[in-house]
Amino acid sequence: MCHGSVGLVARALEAAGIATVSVGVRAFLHRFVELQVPRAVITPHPMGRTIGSVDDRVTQRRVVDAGLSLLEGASAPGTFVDLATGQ
Amino acid sequence: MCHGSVGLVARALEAAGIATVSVGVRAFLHRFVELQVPRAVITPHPMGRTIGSVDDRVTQRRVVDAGLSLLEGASAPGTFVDLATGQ
Amino acid sequence: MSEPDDHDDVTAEPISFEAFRRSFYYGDHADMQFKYLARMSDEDAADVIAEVLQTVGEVVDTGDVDRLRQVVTDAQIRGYEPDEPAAPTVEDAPFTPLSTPLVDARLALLSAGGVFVQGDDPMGPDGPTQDQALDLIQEFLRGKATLSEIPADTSVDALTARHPGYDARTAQRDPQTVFPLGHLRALADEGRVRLADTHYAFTGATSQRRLEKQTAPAWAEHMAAREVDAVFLVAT
Amino acid sequence: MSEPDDHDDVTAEPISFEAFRRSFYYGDHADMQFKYLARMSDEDAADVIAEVLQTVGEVVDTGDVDRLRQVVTDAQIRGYEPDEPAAPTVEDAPFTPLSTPLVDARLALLSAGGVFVQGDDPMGPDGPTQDQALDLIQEFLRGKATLSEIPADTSVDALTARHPGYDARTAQRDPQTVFPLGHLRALADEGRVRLADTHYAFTGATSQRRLEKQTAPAWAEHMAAREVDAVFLVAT
Repeated sequence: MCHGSVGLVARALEAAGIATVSVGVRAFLHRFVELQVPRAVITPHPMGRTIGSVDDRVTQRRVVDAGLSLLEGASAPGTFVDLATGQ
Repeated sequence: MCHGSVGLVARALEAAGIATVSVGVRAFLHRFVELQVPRAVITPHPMGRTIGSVDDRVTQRRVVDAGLSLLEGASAPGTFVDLATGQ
Repeated sequence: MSEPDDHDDVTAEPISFEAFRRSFYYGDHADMQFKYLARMSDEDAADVIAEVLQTVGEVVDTGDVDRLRQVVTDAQIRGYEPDEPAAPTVEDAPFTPLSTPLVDARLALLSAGGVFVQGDDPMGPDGPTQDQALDLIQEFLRGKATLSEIPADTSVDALTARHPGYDARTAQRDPQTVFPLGHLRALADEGRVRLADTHYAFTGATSQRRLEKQTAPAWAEHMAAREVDAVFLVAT
Repeated sequence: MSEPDDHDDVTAEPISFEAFRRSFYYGDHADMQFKYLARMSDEDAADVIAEVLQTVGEVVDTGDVDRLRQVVTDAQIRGYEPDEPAAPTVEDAPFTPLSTPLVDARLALLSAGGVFVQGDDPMGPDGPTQDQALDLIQEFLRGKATLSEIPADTSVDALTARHPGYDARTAQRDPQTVFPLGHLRALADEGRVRLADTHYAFTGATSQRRLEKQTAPAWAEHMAAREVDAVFLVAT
């Protein structure tokens, strides 16, 4: 649901000339694929802890860093970074 | 099952002139009551961790201390110390 | 009332496993971490529950919460696995390259996690609690999403969250689990990014049609008017 | 083969909740921490499972393993609660006062936790593993208990455990959870107690009748002959 909502918002923003990166969890990766989210970071976390566990500042920061890098680095739509597998 | 077995062994030992203290967990307190275990320490632990959690040396020691004190102090059968409630 | 038979006990009605697993989906045992049990087969749901319980027994001994987290996560992945391999359901893929270096781009954070500033509830001063929100899931799913505005200098401690689709108690414990504003501020201080004055959140459990046709385009227009160059989106 | 009807799916048979909860008792989902689900009502078992899962979601956030342990313990207490208040089922209560001060008494440890010295398996060199023991529960319950002898100076690390009635993996992780020999040795070093040369363990899942009539009296005789004055018993 929420991953679908984020996908729809990402699409609207991109269409309006705003670059986006979307962070989601592995369980809902398929929603990002379905909506052709332009740039996505997939995290290996349980739902509701997309950026990282409660008070786990190190992991949270790593995910945010990955998102910013992808925003800079992606040159084509559908660029997904899966932090679970390190791809 | 095991609390019943300990109760039976405690009874046999007492009958043979050996003083006993039995340590068991709250979930099986009723087995000790049924078998009129002479002296018992009841711990607030999950089954299989009667004395204390894995590597929790402080709690384990406290339970062992309680058992020895009861062995010394009990003057009548059916003396139960419940470490959950501090009785 | 009814005649008891071999399969019927007058004092306690047997329950089906299906009814049990469905009760996690906004039922008697509503649980946002495990609501997907409702959509699994009986057999798979039974195995998931048994595996989590098995892990509970281990973690009580080992204290290894990471292991518990991993099993919960893997179970969710299995629970939400689509019947068929994921494939696009839309035909186009809008894409705007970042127009300027990130350090010069105006970046906004936008989370679907139902985050808002305490005392500034987008549903008003009498907005529902997290528990009440679960009971309102159908209203949320038919409703229109509201955008919470969160000033860039808001303390993370001043934030809270409510969401009928996931367990927002997590975000109440630590908003940065779904709204990493503190991290973005730290990165801005380090000169890595430039932040917009306002950041945003909404409740992702909302009418998808209305979001697509009306709300999301309006938000995009609003942000474009504020010269936002890039948005960091967080799904929950 | 059979004709599918409204309640029948040819690809997957629905399961009853009763079958599910019974599967924790030496069935497909055998789990010594939760085997009591088999003896609860459907409703109570459903509530216990839901409460544990709810706690799992919290503990994944809080890391509070003590809370998980408490919920597991409380659920066991509820699960094993007797139908009627506990009352003696035996008529006498044999009682031997400690004859000498504890510091002079010869104390032996005797655990029902299936502990033994690695390499000295009471069931022989090809004794079953913990997993195999679960499958042998009926044989254990009909069988005669064997006493493992454990010298007083045995290192705790040299011990292991197997038991078809509880999850002996806990005692494999730390034998002192059910066999506090190290603590007793420390107390002996401090001058609080005097230890016997040999300590003991057996597998409490055993024929109760045979234990009562034959085995326990024989053990008592054996220990009396070794001039044991007091025994510290541990149930599991």
